[in-house]
Amino acid sequence: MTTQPETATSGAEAARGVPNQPPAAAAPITKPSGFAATDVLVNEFEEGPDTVQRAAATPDELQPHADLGLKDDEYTRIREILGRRPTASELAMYSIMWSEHCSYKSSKVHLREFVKKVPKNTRMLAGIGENAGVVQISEKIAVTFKVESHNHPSYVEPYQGAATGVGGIVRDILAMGARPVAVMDPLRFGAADHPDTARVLPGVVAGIGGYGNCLGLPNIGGEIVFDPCYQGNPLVNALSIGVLPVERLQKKEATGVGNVVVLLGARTGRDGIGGVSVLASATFDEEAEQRRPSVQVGDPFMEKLLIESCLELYDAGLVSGIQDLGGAGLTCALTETAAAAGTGMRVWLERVPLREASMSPTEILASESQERMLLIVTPENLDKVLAVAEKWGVWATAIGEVTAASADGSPGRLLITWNDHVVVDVPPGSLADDGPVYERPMREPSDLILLQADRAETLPRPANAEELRETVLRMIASPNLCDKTWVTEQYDRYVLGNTVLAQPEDSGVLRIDEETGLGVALSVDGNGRFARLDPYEGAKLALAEAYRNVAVTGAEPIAVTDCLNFGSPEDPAVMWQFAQAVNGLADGCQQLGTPVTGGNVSFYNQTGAAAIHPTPVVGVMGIFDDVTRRIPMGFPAPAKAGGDLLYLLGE
Amino acid sequence: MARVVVDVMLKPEILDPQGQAVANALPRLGVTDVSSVRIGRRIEIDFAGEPDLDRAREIADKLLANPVIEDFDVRIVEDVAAEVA
Amino acid sequence: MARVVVDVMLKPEILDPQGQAVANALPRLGVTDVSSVRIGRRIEIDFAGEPDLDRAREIADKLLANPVIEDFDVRIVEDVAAEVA
Amino acid sequence: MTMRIGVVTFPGSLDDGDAARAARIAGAEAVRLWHGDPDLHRVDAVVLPGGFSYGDYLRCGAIARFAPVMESIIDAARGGLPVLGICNGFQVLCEAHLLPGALTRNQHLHFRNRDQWLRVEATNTAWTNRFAPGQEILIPVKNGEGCFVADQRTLDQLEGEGRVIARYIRGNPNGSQRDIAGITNEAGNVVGIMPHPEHAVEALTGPSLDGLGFFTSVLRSLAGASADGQLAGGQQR
Ligand SMILES: Nc1ncnc2c1ncn2[C@@H]1O[C@H](COP(=O)(O)OP(=O)(O)O)[C@@H](O)[C@H]1O
Repeated sequence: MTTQPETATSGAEAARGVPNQPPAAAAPITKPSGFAATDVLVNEFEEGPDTVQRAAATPDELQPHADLGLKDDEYTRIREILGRRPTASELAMYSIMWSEHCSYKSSKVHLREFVKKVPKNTRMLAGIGENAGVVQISEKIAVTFKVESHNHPSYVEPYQGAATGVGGIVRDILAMGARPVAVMDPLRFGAADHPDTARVLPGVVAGIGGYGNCLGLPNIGGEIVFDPCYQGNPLVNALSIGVLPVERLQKKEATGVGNVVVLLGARTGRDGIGGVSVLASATFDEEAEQRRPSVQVGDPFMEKLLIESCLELYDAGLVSGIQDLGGAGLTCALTETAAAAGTGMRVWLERVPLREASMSPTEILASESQERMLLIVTPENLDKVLAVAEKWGVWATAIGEVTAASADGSPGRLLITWNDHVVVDVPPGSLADDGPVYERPMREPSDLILLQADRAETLPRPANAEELRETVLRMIASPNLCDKTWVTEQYDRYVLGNTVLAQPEDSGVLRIDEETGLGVALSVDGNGRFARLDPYEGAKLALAEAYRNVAVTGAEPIAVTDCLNFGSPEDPAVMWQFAQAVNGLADGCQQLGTPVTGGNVSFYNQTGAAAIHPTPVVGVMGIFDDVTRRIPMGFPAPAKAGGDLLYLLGE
Repeated sequence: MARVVVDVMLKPEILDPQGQAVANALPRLGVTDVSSVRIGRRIEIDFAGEPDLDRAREIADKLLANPVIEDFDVRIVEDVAAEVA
Repeated sequence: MARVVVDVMLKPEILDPQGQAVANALPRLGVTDVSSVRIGRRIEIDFAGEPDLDRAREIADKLLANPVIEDFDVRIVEDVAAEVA
Repeated sequence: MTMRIGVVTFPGSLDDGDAARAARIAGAEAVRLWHGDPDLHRVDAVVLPGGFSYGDYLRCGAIARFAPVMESIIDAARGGLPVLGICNGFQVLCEAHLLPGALTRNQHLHFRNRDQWLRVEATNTAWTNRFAPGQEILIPVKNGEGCFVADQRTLDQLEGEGRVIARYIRGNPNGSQRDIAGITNEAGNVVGIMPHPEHAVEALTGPSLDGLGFFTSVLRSLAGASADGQLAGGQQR
C-alpha cells in the first residue's frame, strides 16, 4: 500500500534532490496481478531485474519477442543495434515503439504523399511529425488541432476508452503550448439495433461527455454513423483544437546538457500495460479477449490541473521542452524527446511516483497511466516548476537529466537505472525514428468490380407520391439521418463562452479573440461507404464535405487533419485501400491549397478476417477575421425572412 | 427482513480518482493518518420472496459491475437493521 | 489487515433513479422477483496506524455523507480478504 | 465607483472565466478569488461558478465546501454579502448549508445540455431584482446532477416564503422537485441556480441576453444598499 500525500508537496519534496544522489533501497518485486504483456518478462528473474550486464552475460537466453508482437527479423535487428540481446525492459520498449501504432511502419511510405504534395502555405508553424500541426491565424495567434483514434480501447471498455481518447488528444494539443478550447468526436458504431451497440454507444458517448465536460471543453460537433461493418470494431475518433500566442509554441526536444527531466501529473500505475502492443496491433480474436489487458482509467480532474499547470509554466517561460505521455508512456516520451535533440538522457526510474510500490522497471516504462507530461527544465528553474505544480496539486518529480551527445558527434544514449541496476542502455533514435518500415503488398479488393457495378440507378425509384412519402419517412427514421440530440445533449457546448455555432450546425464555430473577433470554423467528415466503393474518391469526398461545411459558414478553409481508420495492413486489399485514400486526400489537399497538418493512422480495425470499410475521417479548419459574420445553416426566423430567395448552387 | 448486498469495488490496480480526491481532501479536515481511500458502490437488492444469492450474483455480473475494471462480492444480510442504522 | 468501511445510502424517502434503472432492467434478464434495488457508496478507508472508528465516523459525517439526503454506517472490517474476494 | 464582483476558482472550476466576463459585461469589475486564499479582497459580491470542483468526485460540491475561501464566504454570506452559486456553485452552497436541500443525479441519469425556459418567481433577491415577477427567460442548462431534492417540509417552507426564485417551464430537464431551478436564503442575499445565466449574456454566443439580469440585479442591490447608507456585506470584513 502506498501512502497518499496531501498535495504534490511530498512528490516535489522527494524530487528536490538533484538527480545524482544514490537511489533508495530496492523495493521488493512481487507478482503483478492480472495479465500484462510484461508479466512474462517481470517474473523471469527472481534475483532482480534483467540488467544490461546480465544481458551481455547471457546472450542465449530465450526472449518472448514474438509474444510482444516483434517479428524474428525485428528481434534480430534489435540485437544488432545493441550488440547484445536486449534486457527485458529494452525488449518491452522496442516492442512498444516498433508497434504499428507508434512506428507507423506500414503507413510511413504512403504518408510521405502529404509532405510531397503540401501546398505552398506560409501559415503552418508545425506540421506532420509534431504532436499536432500548428497554424498561424493572425500576427499574434496560432491554433493547433488534430484528430486521433481510440477505437480498440473503446470497444473493450466503452466509457473509459472514449474518455481517455479525449484525454490523449487534449494532451497532444497542450504539448504544443496551446490552451485546448474545444473537442469534436466523429463516431462509428455497428447496427443501431444490435444488442452490443446498446453497450458500446451509451458508454462511448458518456465517456466523451464525462471527460470533455469535466475538462471544460465545449463539444462543437462530430458524427454518428451506424453500419454493421463497425459491429465488432467501433470507431471512436476525437479531435481537439487549442489556441496559443505564436511565441508560446513549445518544442519536444530534450536540449541542454544538464537540464532536468521532470515527470508531471498523475502517479504511474499498472494501467494498460501492454495495451499499446496488444490493443493497437492485435485484432479481437478470442485469445485477445482472454488476455484482456488492464484498462486505462481517466481522471479528467487531474488533466484539468495538468493543463492549468502547464499553461502557467509556459507563460512563466519555465519549460525548455515538453512531451505528453500517450499510449506508449514513458518509453515514448523519453526516447522521442532525446532522439529529437540528438542528446542522451540519464533516468533514475525508482524516482517515478508510483500508485503501486511493487511495479517493476519494465512496467514503469510501459505503463499507459493517463494525465502525465514530461518536461525538460533548466536546473535553475526546477524549484519554480515544482512550486507551480504544488500550487495546482499535481505531482512533479525530477527523474533524470539530459546528457551529452557522444564525443564523435553521434547522438547520446538513453541510460536508465532502477535502484542501481542498469536496465536500459540504448540509442534513443533507434526506438523513436529508426523503427522498421514496410512496403506492404497491395492488391485491389477482388470484389470491387462487382460492388462498383451495383449502381444506384438499378434501385427502384418511388413512382408516385405515396411511395415518395414512404421513402422520405424511411430516410428520416434511419439512425444515420435522424436527430442526434440524444447524443449532443450529453455534451457541454457552452463552457468557455466562445462557442458561436455547434449542433445542429454542420461546422462548429469558435470565437478565438474577444477583442478582434477572430474566429475559426471546424468540421469533421467521412463516409466509409463511399470509400469502400472508391477509396481515392472517398477520401477526396470526405475532404470536400468538410471543406464545404467550413466554407458555407463564411470561414476561409486553411488547414486539414485526418484520422485514417483501416483494417489490417497485412491484408493487401486493405493496404491498397489505404494507399488510394492517402493519395486521394493528398491530391485533394493540393488542389484546394490546404495542407494536411497532422493526423493519425489506425490499422487493424477488423473482426476476424473482415475489415471495416476504409474510413478516412477528415477535419478541416477555416478562419474568420470577424466571427460575427458567421452564417448559420437555418433560415432566419419567419419575422425576418419575408421575401428571402432560395438558390441552388452547383450542378 | 433479509436482503442481498452487492459490493462493487474497482480492481486494486485500477486508478480510483474519486478515492484519491477524498484522500487528498482529508488533511484539510485535520485528518492526516489515512493512507488510502477507495470508493465503490454498495447495492441493496430486496427480493419479493427468499433472497436468492445465485440470482444476485448473476445480476451483479451482468448489470451491476463492470468485470473489466471491477470486482464484486455478493452476500445475504440477514438483519438489515443491524447493518445499516 | 483491518480497515474501516463506510456505507452511504440515500435515505429511504429520497428517490434513487439509478437503483430504479437497474430494477427496471431486471425483467429483461429474466429476473422478476426483485422488489427493490438501491445503490449507494461503499468507502474503504485504510489508516496508517490502527483503524480509528471515531475518526472515520467524523469523516463520514462531515464529508462522506450528506445528512440532508443520506444515511451512513461505519464499521471495522477485520479480515479484508474474507469480505471482498 | 465600480462594484467588485469576486469569482472563485476551485480546482476544477470551468465557468469561472464566463462568470467574470458576464460580470464585466454587466458593468462590474471582476475579481478572481482563489480557493486556497481566505482573503475576499474587498469584493462587494461573490459568484461561485459552474464546473466540476475537485472533479465532482464523491458528491458535487462536497470537497469544495471545505476550501479556505469558503470559510470566509460562509461568514460573509451570513453577514449579508450577496453570493450567487451557479450549477456547481449551487451545489457548493447546499453542501455548505447556506441553502437548504441537495442536488442529486438527474433522474434520467444523463448529463443534459439544452436551452431552457425558466419562470422567474422571486424578484426580491439581490440577484433577481431586475426581472419582472413571472418573467419567462431562456438560458442554457447543463448538468449531470441538477435534480433538486428536499423534504416536504422544506419544500413547503421554500414555497411559502417565496424563496423559489426560478422554476423550469416547458419541460423539467433533470427531475427537480416542483420544477425548482433556483432558490434563495431567507435574507435574499444568497441565491443558487442550476442553469447558467453567464452563458446568456452575448448575442454571439448565447441563446438570449436574459442571463445578464442576474448580474445587473446585484449591481442595483449594491447601489441601493450603499445609497441607504448600509454596508454591503463584503465590506464588513
Ligand atoms: N458524435 C457527435 N459529437 C458531437 N456532435 C455531433 C456528433 N454527431 C453529430 N453531431 C452533431 O449533430 C449535428 C447533427 O449531426 P448529423 O445529423 O450527423 O448532421 P449532418 O448529417 O447534417 O452532418 C451536427 O451539428 C453534428 O456536428
